[in-house]
Amino acid sequence: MQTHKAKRVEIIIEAPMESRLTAALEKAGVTGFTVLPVLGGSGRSGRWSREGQVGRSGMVAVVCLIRPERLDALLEAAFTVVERHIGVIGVTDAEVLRAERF
Amino acid sequence: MQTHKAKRVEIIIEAPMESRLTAALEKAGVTGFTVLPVLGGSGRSGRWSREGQVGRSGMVAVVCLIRPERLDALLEAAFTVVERHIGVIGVTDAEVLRAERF
Amino acid sequence: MQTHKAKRVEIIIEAPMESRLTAALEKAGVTGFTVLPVLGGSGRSGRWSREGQVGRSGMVAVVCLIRPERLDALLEAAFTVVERHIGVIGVTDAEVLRAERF
Amino acid sequence: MQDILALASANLLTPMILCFALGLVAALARSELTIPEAVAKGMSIYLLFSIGFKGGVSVADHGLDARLVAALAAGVVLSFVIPFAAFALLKVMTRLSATDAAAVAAHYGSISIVTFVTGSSVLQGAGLVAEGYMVAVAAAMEAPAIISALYLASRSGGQAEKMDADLWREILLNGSIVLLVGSFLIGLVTGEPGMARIEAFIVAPFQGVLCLFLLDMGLVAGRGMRNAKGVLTAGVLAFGLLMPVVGAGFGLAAGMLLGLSAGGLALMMVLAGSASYIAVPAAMRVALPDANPSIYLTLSLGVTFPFNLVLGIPAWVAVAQAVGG
Amino acid sequence: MQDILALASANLLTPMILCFALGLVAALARSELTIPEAVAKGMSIYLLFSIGFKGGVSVADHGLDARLVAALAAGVVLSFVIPFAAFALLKVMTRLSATDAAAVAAHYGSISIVTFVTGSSVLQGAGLVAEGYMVAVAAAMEAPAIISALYLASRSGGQAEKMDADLWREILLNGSIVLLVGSFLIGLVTGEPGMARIEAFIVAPFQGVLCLFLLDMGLVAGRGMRNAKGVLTAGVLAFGLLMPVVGAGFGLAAGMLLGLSAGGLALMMVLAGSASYIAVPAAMRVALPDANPSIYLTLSLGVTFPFNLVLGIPAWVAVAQAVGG
Amino acid sequence: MQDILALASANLLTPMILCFALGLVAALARSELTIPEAVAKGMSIYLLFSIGFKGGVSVADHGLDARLVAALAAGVVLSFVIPFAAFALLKVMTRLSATDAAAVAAHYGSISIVTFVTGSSVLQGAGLVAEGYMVAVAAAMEAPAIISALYLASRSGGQAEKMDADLWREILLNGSIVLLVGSFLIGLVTGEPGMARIEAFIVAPFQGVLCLFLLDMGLVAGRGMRNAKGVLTAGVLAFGLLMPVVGAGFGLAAGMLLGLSAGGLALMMVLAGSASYIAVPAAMRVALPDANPSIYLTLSLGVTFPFNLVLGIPAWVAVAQAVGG
Ligand SMILES: Nc1ncnc2c1ncn2[C@@H]1O[C@H](COP(=O)(O)O)[C@@H](O)[C@H]1O
Ligand SMILES: Nc1ncnc2c1ncn2[C@@H]1O[C@H](COP(=O)(O)O)[C@@H](O)[C@H]1O
Ligand SMILES: Nc1ncnc2c1ncn2[C@@H]1O[C@H](COP(=O)(O)O)[C@@H](O)[C@H]1O
Ligand code: NA
Ligand code: NA
Ligand code: NA
Repeated sequence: MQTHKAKRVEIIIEAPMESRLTAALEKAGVTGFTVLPVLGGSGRSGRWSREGQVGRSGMVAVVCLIRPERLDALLEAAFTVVERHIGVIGVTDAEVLRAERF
Repeated sequence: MQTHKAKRVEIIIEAPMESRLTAALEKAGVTGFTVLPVLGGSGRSGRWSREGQVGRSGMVAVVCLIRPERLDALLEAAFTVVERHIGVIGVTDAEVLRAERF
Repeated sequence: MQTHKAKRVEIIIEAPMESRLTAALEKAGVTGFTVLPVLGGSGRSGRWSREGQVGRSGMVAVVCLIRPERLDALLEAAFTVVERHIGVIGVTDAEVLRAERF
Repeated sequence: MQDILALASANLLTPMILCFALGLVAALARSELTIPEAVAKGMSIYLLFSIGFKGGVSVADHGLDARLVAALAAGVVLSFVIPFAAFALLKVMTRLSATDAAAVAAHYGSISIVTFVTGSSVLQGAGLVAEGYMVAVAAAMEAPAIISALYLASRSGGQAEKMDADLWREILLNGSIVLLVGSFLIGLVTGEPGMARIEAFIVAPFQGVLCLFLLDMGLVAGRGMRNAKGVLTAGVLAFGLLMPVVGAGFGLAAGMLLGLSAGGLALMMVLAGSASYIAVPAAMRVALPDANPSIYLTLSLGVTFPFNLVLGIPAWVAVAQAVGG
Repeated sequence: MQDILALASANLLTPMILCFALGLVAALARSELTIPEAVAKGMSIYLLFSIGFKGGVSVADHGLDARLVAALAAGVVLSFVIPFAAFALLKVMTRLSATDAAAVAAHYGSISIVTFVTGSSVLQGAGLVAEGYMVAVAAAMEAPAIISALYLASRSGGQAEKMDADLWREILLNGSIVLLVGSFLIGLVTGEPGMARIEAFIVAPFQGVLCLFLLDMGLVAGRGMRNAKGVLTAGVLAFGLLMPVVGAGFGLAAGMLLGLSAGGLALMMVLAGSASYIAVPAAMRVALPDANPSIYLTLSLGVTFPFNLVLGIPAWVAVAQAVGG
Repeated sequence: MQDILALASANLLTPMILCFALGLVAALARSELTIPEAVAKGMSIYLLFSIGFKGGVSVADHGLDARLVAALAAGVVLSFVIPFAAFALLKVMTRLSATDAAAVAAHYGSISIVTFVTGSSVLQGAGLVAEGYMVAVAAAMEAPAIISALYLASRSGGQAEKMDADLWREILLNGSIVLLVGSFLIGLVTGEPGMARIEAFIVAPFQGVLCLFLLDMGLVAGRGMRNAKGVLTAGVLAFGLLMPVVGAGFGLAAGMLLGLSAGGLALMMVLAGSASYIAVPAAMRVALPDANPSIYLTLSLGVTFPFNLVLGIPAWVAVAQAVGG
């Protein structure tokens, strides 16, 4: 089938920052994203798991498929939010069907 | 380690369509897939989150690793199911261990 | 923005093996990973879903972003754990911001 | 009229309605208060199980009423017929596309089980007893409306997916139908001795659980309202307030034909006047994917559900008392 | 015999058994009814806590029985020994590989705590009182069978992973052992005054929660049956029906040697005759990954659990009443 | 003193404290026992709703006390002031950075609602009755401390994010404030008749639910301790044990000025002496991201919470009884 080049960006971020991140993405013109739950992880700030938490906490993963030419705008927007917070941003080459959606 | 070329397909689809999608995948000869929960997202049909729902609803992400030569069959099968529904399909180049499994 | 080459490794594994896998990753010098929940899936050992289980069971997905030169060490470590168990390992090329973190 | 107002204000100041209001206000103010999905689903399972079981025990106690079958049939007919009335009203009052109108119509032909549960609890507060088999009638009214709606959509050129066996199974064996009918039968078989064993669990805490559940319903309805800006034109809104009255009218007629008690009459009005927001939306996503879910969810959950909770139920109870046995 | 049948039919028509049946039927009919995982786990924590606490309070009331230690030792021995009997039977009755047979054997040496909980509740209905420390015996019987099974597997050339410290900790400190033993000790320490504080929570709603939990067990068992087509040969099925009787026989012998009361005797049979489906499967995935989980899960959850629920428990109770004190 | 010890040991052997201890031990021994997040959140919603509602009903019963407003104001002032004391102590006792010290100070100015709930339940056991509006005071004390902490951090050159409208809304409308205040108002409006409807749900099972909830708190605190090796220097640890006493002292002074009853006095000490671990940590992650969460979580959840549960609460109750009405 006909596919189109795109980028897949995956941002892992603290749950209390989720709404700030998605607001920044929307402002940067990102047309779509999906939020996935995260059970736990490990990084420079150590190991954590959802079981070691009370209240609203932990992290989420935000996945965006976007046109390659929009990548930079997205990364700028995302980076401003995550800059001082723990978390990671990874980018992969991807292909999508129905390019008109992105 | 020895790795083999593969494709990673990620399909985000409404939960009530999940069983139809996986049935179509199985019919198209897809030998394996994994279903991940989704907390929320945004797209052409607006923002939604699991918290704004009653009953069985929301979306799921279905991830398949397959041999490159089977990609087209998979995309045809998946597309027939998602065509008229909201959701996205993204494809990435990948590599897998143990090619005999795919 | 400035990005750096990395590898994204995704390991889908039985939940009772999770702590063994992450211990092996840490031993192999992997500096970060994220664990995502899995709802169900299908593979050589058949179809399963979280709903068909009692007790702690099912599978999880472990995602690691690492420098390309560390991939082999990671795969060796992961493979030792998953070898005799059901599950899959997929690797994708990726790019990350803030290379000093990986 | 005065009676209705007195009952409405008595009803308004119950913990249940106030919990719903709390949830609504919290969501509109964008509080992060949430009830975990699993807990909300657990509470709904509890409420369905409890109401079904109590219905079954009550039928076991009073003997099988000859009207049970007639009431079931009436419920099925109401569920088939009401969507046509809703569709006609929508065509007159709104500019919704045929597909959207058909999808909305399906919701109003089907029922809201939480409205039914709340209605039962208001009845109890008013000292009325309804026929135990009304829970079976509720189950029978869930699905038929879907067929009418798909017929309406395809007649108007809408693209309904063909109803495959899977979809039928999903609709007819959806969780709430199975749980209601199943627990009704269990109550019927085990009767009072069964009730004695589990009464402390399913009777005493019932109203308290309903409070927390309505808190969650308020949160969900409020979030829906927030996300649905622009969806609700004045016409659509007016439909959401008028249609429950029309539906309750159908229910009243059917209930009087059946010769139900005042309690049963009130519940029949509650059922016919309520709109689904669980079973039908899921079915519509599969069968009428082009219909806009924001419209039908906002209408049924954000307009009709609160209307019924606050004004509808006390009104129907008052009417039933005035008219019925 | 007549007594057994009378008790079985009385038992069959309790809300508990009917809830299990409802779940089974719903799953086999592929209804989408589900109980969220978190809610099911929450209910199991409630049931374990409640039964452990009540056991502890009962020991606190009646004073520490000298037979407690003997009963614990007997439980450990049974759990070690029964897998050998199960393995021998499997070799005779089925064509399972040594690894699969060893994994199945581990399940039957260990216990099903839900079967135990249901058994306690049936005892209570029959007016029997068991020794409070039977919950400690239940905890003691969870793990030893795993060791026997790994021995059997490696003796037959199967590839058992070596038992590392982590695995030992996981098995011995698994959730249900910790919760049972912990709440037993809490009950023992706080006694009647502690009970007075939390009785309304852990006693009154117990049977109702058990109903909903068994509904979920029925759903899970039914889904397991559906996914396991082809796994169950006639021989394997026969084993799943025979082995609980054999196990209960071991339990009866041990209980009589210990001089337990009729209630304690019945519970000892229930424990020995039941098969694990939580702790042991997880341990087997780690320690015997080559064993096919469909076989042991289907057998223990889809065959032996329903058998015990419907026929086993009432039979063991009747036998215990005939034989015991 | 003897009274305090007697009360402490009576308190120590309640099912509640023992459940907390069980969770702590299980987590430290790395048992895989866990309570699903959704269930724990469900229980906390239940506890908050119940305590808020009971407070409201009690105010409805006794009439609006003129001291309500004064008590609210006192709570707000305490929450503003205590962080300054905490910050000064931290500077003297530890080597934490200004940012870390400010973040910790915020937690101690705010409150732990579970400590408050447990305190209420201990009061009840001791036959004391507190002013119903203390739950409103609890809600009022959640947020002000955050402002003081951000002021402290920025004064010391720390990089506090600017407090945008979103953050304000998140803090002031966080789940527990909304639920406490909301259910308090619902209790106030519906009074005894409302209570009669839902008493079986919110009163009888309360202590039992609290037990299971504290089991989870023990598990979480224990896991936090395990992950926090190296974070706790002797100075930091000493602060975590001293600060609740200092805070309770502030509470005692405020309560005596207000002329609260002995019960109210005890609760004021409990509030002022407790440290937040839900609302404040989330706010700190947003507003002071450079502060190390391990420090403030370990202190508040792993040191001060258990201290208050085991020693603090009984001590404050004894002091309040000695000093108060
Ligand atoms: N290399 C990585 N690969 C995948 N996830 C990571 C990685 N590094 C960090 N994370 C995730 O981001 C969280 C915070 O990371 P950090 O800021 O390094 O403490 C971790 O708990 C992980 O969930
Ligand atoms: N560009 C995208 N990247 C990632 N997920 C997307 C994207 N677009 C849509 N989605 C997901 O698909 C759902 C439906 O999208 P849509 O059909 O555009 O409304 C959204 O709620 C998202 O969860
Ligand atoms: N090709 C695949 N793509 C994605 N996930 C897979 C694939 N194969 C297996 N899996 C996942 O791994 C689990 C075990 O696979 P298996 O060992 O093949 O039975 C499945 O239940 C899936 O969740
Ligand atoms: Na209706
Ligand atoms: Na056994
Ligand atoms: Na404080």
